[in-house]
Amino acid sequence: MNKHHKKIPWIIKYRPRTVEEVVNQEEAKRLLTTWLSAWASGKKPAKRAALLYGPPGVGKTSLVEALAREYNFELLELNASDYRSAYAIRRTVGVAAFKKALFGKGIIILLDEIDGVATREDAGGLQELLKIIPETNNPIIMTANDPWKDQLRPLRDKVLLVQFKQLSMTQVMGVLQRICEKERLECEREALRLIAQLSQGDLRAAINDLEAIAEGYGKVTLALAKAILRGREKKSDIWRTLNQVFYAKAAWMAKRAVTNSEEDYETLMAWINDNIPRKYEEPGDLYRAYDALSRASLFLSRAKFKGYWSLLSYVFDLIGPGITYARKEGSILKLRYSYPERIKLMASLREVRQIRESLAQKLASRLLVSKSTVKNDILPILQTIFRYSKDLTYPARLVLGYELTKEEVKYLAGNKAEEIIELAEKIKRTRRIPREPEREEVREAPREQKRAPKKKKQERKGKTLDMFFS
Amino acid sequence: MSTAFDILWVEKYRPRSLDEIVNQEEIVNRLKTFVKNKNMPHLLFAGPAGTGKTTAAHALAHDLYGEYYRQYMLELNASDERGIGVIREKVKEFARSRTPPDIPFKIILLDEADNMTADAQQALRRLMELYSVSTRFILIANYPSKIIDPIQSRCAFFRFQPLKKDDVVARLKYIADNEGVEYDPEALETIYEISEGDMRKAINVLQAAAALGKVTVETVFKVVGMAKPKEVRQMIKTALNGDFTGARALLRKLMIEYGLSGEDIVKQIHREIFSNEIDIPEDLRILIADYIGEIHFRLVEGSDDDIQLSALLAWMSLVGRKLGVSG
Amino acid sequence: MSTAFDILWVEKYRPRSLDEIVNQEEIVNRLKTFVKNKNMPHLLFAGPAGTGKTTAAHALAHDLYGEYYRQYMLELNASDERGIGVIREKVKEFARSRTPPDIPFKIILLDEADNMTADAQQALRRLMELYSVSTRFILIANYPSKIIDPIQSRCAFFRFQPLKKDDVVARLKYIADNEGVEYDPEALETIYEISEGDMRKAINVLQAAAALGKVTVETVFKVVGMAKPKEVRQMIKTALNGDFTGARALLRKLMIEYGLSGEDIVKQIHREIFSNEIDIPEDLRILIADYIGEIHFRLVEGSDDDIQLSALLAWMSLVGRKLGVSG
Amino acid sequence: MSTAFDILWVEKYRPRSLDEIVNQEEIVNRLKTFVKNKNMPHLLFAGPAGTGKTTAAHALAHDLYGEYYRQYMLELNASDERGIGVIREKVKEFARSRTPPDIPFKIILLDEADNMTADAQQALRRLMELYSVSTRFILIANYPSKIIDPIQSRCAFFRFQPLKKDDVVARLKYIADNEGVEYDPEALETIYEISEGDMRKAINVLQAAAALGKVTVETVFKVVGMAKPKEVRQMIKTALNGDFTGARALLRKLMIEYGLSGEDIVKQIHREIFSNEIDIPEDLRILIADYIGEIHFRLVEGSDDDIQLSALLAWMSLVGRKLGVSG
Amino acid sequence: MSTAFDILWVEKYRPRSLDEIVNQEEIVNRLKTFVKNKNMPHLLFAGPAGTGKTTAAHALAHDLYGEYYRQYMLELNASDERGIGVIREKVKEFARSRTPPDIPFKIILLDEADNMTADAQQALRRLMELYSVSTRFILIANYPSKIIDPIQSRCAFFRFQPLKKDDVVARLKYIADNEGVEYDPEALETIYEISEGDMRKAINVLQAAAALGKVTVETVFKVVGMAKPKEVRQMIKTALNGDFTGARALLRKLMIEYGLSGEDIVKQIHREIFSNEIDIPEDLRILIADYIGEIHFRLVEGSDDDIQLSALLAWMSLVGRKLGVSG
Repeated sequence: MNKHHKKIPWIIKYRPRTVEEVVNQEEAKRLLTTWLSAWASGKKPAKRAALLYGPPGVGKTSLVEALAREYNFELLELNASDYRSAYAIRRTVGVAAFKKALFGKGIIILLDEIDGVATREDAGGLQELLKIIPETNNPIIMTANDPWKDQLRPLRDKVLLVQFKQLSMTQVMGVLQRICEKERLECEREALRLIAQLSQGDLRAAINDLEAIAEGYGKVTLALAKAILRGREKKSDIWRTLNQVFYAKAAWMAKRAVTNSEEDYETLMAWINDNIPRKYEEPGDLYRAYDALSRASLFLSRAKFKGYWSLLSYVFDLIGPGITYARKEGSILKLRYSYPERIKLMASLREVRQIRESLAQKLASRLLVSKSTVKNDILPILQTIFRYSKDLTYPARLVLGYELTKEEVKYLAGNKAEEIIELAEKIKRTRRIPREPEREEVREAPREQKRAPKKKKQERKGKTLDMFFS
Repeated sequence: MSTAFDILWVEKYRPRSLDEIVNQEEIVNRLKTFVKNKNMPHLLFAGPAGTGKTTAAHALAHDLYGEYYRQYMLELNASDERGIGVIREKVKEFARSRTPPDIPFKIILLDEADNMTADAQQALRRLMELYSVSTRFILIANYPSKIIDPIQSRCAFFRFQPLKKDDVVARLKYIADNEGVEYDPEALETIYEISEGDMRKAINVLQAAAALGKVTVETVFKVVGMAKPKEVRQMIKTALNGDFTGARALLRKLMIEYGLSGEDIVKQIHREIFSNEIDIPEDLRILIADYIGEIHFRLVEGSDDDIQLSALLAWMSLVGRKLGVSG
Repeated sequence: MSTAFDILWVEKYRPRSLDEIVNQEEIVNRLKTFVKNKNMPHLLFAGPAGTGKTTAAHALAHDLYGEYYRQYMLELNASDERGIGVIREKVKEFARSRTPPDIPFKIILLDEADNMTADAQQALRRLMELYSVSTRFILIANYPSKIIDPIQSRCAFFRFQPLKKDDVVARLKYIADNEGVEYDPEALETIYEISEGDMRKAINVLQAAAALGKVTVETVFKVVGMAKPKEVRQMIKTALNGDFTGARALLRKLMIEYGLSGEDIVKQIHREIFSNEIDIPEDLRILIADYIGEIHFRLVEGSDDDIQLSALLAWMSLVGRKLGVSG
Repeated sequence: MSTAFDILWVEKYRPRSLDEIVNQEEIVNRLKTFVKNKNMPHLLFAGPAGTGKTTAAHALAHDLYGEYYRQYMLELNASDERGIGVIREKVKEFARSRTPPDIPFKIILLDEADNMTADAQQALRRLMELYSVSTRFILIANYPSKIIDPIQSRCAFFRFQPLKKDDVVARLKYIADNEGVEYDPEALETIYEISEGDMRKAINVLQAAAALGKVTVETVFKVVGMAKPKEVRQMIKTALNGDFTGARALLRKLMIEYGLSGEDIVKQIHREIFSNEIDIPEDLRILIADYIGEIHFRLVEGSDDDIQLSALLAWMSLVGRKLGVSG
Repeated sequence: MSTAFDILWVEKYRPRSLDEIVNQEEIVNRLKTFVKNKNMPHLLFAGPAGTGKTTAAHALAHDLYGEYYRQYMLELNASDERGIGVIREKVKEFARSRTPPDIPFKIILLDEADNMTADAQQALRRLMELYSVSTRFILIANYPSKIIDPIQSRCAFFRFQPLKKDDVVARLKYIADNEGVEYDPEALETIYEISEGDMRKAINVLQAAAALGKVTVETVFKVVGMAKPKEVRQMIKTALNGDFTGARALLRKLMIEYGLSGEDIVKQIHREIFSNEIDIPEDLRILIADYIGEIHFRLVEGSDDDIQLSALLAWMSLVGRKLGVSG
């Protein structure tokens, strides 16, 4: 038994068992504990599902497991290796949501990696989940790396969002240190520092690396770590690549640098894009560099969208030597490379585009125009009304008229958003809203929306009963 | 104004029945005959944006089937639906659905039909034939020349004209009075000029201007200016001053705050370059327009927004500096 | 009511027998020999659209088999039928069907044969061999060069010439008179110009214009979705005078009032550049024709109409100014 | 009458045995050794179209198995047969069939093997291994570089060269005489030029031209759907003289009278630019060849024939004027 | 005789155990520790094609489980169906199957894991944890960056380096000697150059060349379907010297004599442009490469080989003349 136990990978062996042991997620712990104690005391919270999000390896799943133990819940786990089609969700989650636990206070339904629900193979799964959430008698918890994925949009409004932070290097090191002690391993502090640094806050990756070195050599030294972990040196790799491009002595050197780079093409181009002005200064140099990059991007899109992968080679010509030899006039600047803003901003970019999309959808069916007309003609007007109206009750009333979400109001109103939302809530509270508002004006759309939930409810009841009898 | 809700005036004042449509008389009359006869051929509505094509289609359906007409009308948008396959499925299903009590056909409304490829239109033609017993198609297009001949020859053709000044101004007046909005009469004419006969646009501008207070020529222009992100012009100026980094910071702001796509931004730059409000020498304008054409082409081919716009800005700072423009 | 939309004049006035075909004499004579001999090889009809290829094939079949010829002729459209597999099935089945009493073969008419891939044509060649005892193929193509050699070498070749102005105008007159349509004689010539020797197109335009009332030059341009040449020339002249802003205003008018797409307008500019009505120095014409090629290509690739046409006008004003043209 | 169109001369005059093949001597000699040894490895025949690859394969089989060789040879066309699955089935079945009395293997002939995807070729490789005891594969390809390494390394490689002028002309003469066809000797040379060493194409053109009567240079150009080189050269010269309008008139004539597509004409211009019949300074030739590449691409992408060819002529007049050529 | 063509040398000379692998020493040493400890984490093998990744995985399994290791290793290839469903099914089933007697886990080998969709990788990631007690995954990828982070963080990472020239040449020598193949030492170096450190490709080329007789530089280029670099460079130099007609003559020779396709030639020109043998300024290389890319794109879009390559050479002569380059 003991021998066998030893063969369990460390990432499982050392996974946190108690809430205490989950490192550095105090805010997330607080939110989740409050939410779960409500369930435990029999009061269902307003949002009956929670979505835990954050980078990989920061303890999302572990925390749920620990909480379940601590609060005495059963745990039902579904992950990406299970089918999650509409049918599968109905059969598993649908049943569990209305079941009484045999032991303990209830069942936590854990849907791991909800962003991994496949669009085709798991068709309808998310929709099914959306139907179950507002009705469930047991807490549903989901995890995701990227909650801004398009397919998760309808989910976001209906769940408690709990963010998990990236771990700091020191925290990762702390954990590694403890493992070394438990395994009675000889570990150099500098080696642990390197492992932690390269893991970029992914604790699981760090533990894996530690194990990879320890398993092979029985000790963990800086030299060994350096030799073995070269593959993870992403950041230093990109800096080396950039240096080789900007300071190349010959065309082939620059070309080799970009060809051998570990980064995928898009990321590499994002790095170059942001760092050209940190190295070049003369407008002519800048223009030539950007034109080369722009041509490269054109070749890449042709390669990707038309499947002409043989054209990739020209991408490398243009982002390697093409950048190097764009500099003809000025000297090279000494500024340090910066992390590409575009990558940092990707999530918020995706978020804002999605809000725009959902607004377009909402308004298009009401105004009888296409989504692109809404985006290009209507939204700017709405933004003007929301940002510059003399009397903010007016936009507030539009918020109610189109049932806009907070995200959407934020997009339309900018820094006026809070005020408008408050006003809208006040209006909603103080004035009695007629059952069928503005019958004359708003004909089909609102009525459809009103009808829909009723129908859903009936369906669901039927289904629940079926489940009990099957 | 006593209710808690408000909706956009374009929605609030949209004509519901053919009788409420105050312009395009000739078209309305032809459509009314269809209602009277309880029969109609396939229809093709063509004309510029905001001339009431979609509204007319809905009004026609309303008059044929009554208030709950939407259950007898399938609404599709060619640029929203992914491919003819999806359209075929939806049409098939719709054709099978309940028929109206009184009229022997249901209506399929296909907006932006000119955005379909020729192949897709061929397939559409076959759909029109296949379901011609129980359905009628209303196709809506901006550019009738992009509709293939075999479809055109199967449809009764209606060309919607840009609205006349008087019609638009009268409508604006009616709305303003009804909403208790103060206005300078001159301002309404300005709105017409700006909106180029697009009624929807005109009403939108009126509503936004009203939100700022009394509608004057001033506020109208102010609203139009506000509706364009001010960062665009600022970005152009910064670039032409030779400050690439500054211009790019503004570019990023546009993308992140407004969620604009690369094409959106290129179009806006283009619009600004040719507006009179920005002072650029003529030949510079042409040089820029030419490069914009190239960049737009690269964007259409699917390349990266951020990179392509950076290239455009880099080029603008280069020519700006060379020609010593001060934006 | 729907009847008005159902009978197309191109159908109504289509010649039924070879005797009724008034042009392409040499071809008609060769075809008549086949009728006389009650035998014929496979045929390949090539030539521009609307020169009567399909009509000739039907007339030939009519003269061979009599009024109910359609039971002995299988009509296929290469771009309609999905793949050679479908064609193979249909041919097989047709070959098995009843043979005509008097003639030892049936006819398979394959339209748009040049739209088939080379592979499909190879398969077709094998079909032609397989069924050569009991069937004859008539292949119709716009571009004979797209028909593979092994098929060409098996077929008797007929090249259809574009129709002459007099022939087309005479036919239009005949139809108009017969239908009791009023018309300006000038309008018929305009129809010929626009349809470039394509009889089918010419008749369709006539019918569409007639639907609007008297057929005038005005209505003709309206129904074909073209701007009046004078307005296009006006825009060209304005641009060449160096007044870009003015030219662009005219462009917007064309796009909005006539509902013309970018491609429509580019084609019309191209047409006008070569007309006698406009006085452009040869070297300017050269420059413009060259640049139009670039712009048209970008439009085909999906670039934005407004952006590309502005670029064209901007460019025209620049060279106009440089070369000091006064339009 | 119909017989004349049914038997293709390429079939009729195809060599039956290796001895009848009059060119590719080295290859024929190597193949004869296989016959003598009654053994052979897998073979890969590569080279341009019409150099006798398929013919050589058949002749080899004929010499190995005798007149009724076809029962021991399975013929597959990689682009015909849908997918490797079908090929696998057929090969399996064929491998099970009767073996030849004298030779320990049967032959599988796979035409257009370079049209198979890399994945399908991997599967093919496995088939070749599986059945290597009782079968030999002959793969035929235009471009050997498209055959994956593991297959190449299993095959003996034969590269077929384009045929020499004398060989082709002699063969055409032989056939023409045999068929009692009248011809201008010059016409046979023209056929060689046009077919670029492709014997099959050459014979097909001869047959098609013969169908029109005496074979002359004229009729040859007529059947291949090409303009007469003289007329194309005339157009080029006119353009290079700076007479754009004149050149365009000739272009319209080519397009309308000959029914040539834009691509046909571009290819012919390209061909003439390099002929000795036309005297163009090197720098001009360079400029034109570069631009032709651009124009051909635009046509391939679907741009308008007339617009693009006008652009090409415009550009030729432009450089012609600049460089002061007199054509 | 036939045997010589049936056994692929890459198979025959593939190392069976870790001890037989002569390069990638560091990696081999680490893998040997796993064998010694009878334990290992999940592994990710990354690096270019032909550096021995799959071989190493098999050798590792061989050393862990002995000769019949395949029953304890599940191999999933890119060409196998690897949708999410299949992965789920197969892995689950395999995990349930018999465990090896001595080692507490089985191995699942996923080749070309970077070709799996992100969705499939998501499914995989959890499987790796779920079955981690009884199975280990070895993922093989050319581009590790295409493996999603959560999987990377679950694996020990091994980077395979391209093989050194000496290693490859030594191996080729060993095989050639063993097979009794005659060769020029120079030819082996050429093979290394062409295969760019890809051992599998190198051995395949050796075998294919050996099939033609003695392995010489000549035969090597013949079998890979490439022109000799010297000839390509000759063509480039001629063009850059401004002698367009001369360069084109060389091009025709390459196309006809070597039977190279347009893409083959474009790729070779591209390769040579960056070689030291051609003496041109560095920035010119990039300019040319960019244009080559454009030409290459046009070719894959279906434009004509001859026309496009002529355009490329024309353009090169043009810049050569302008810049007074002498190649």
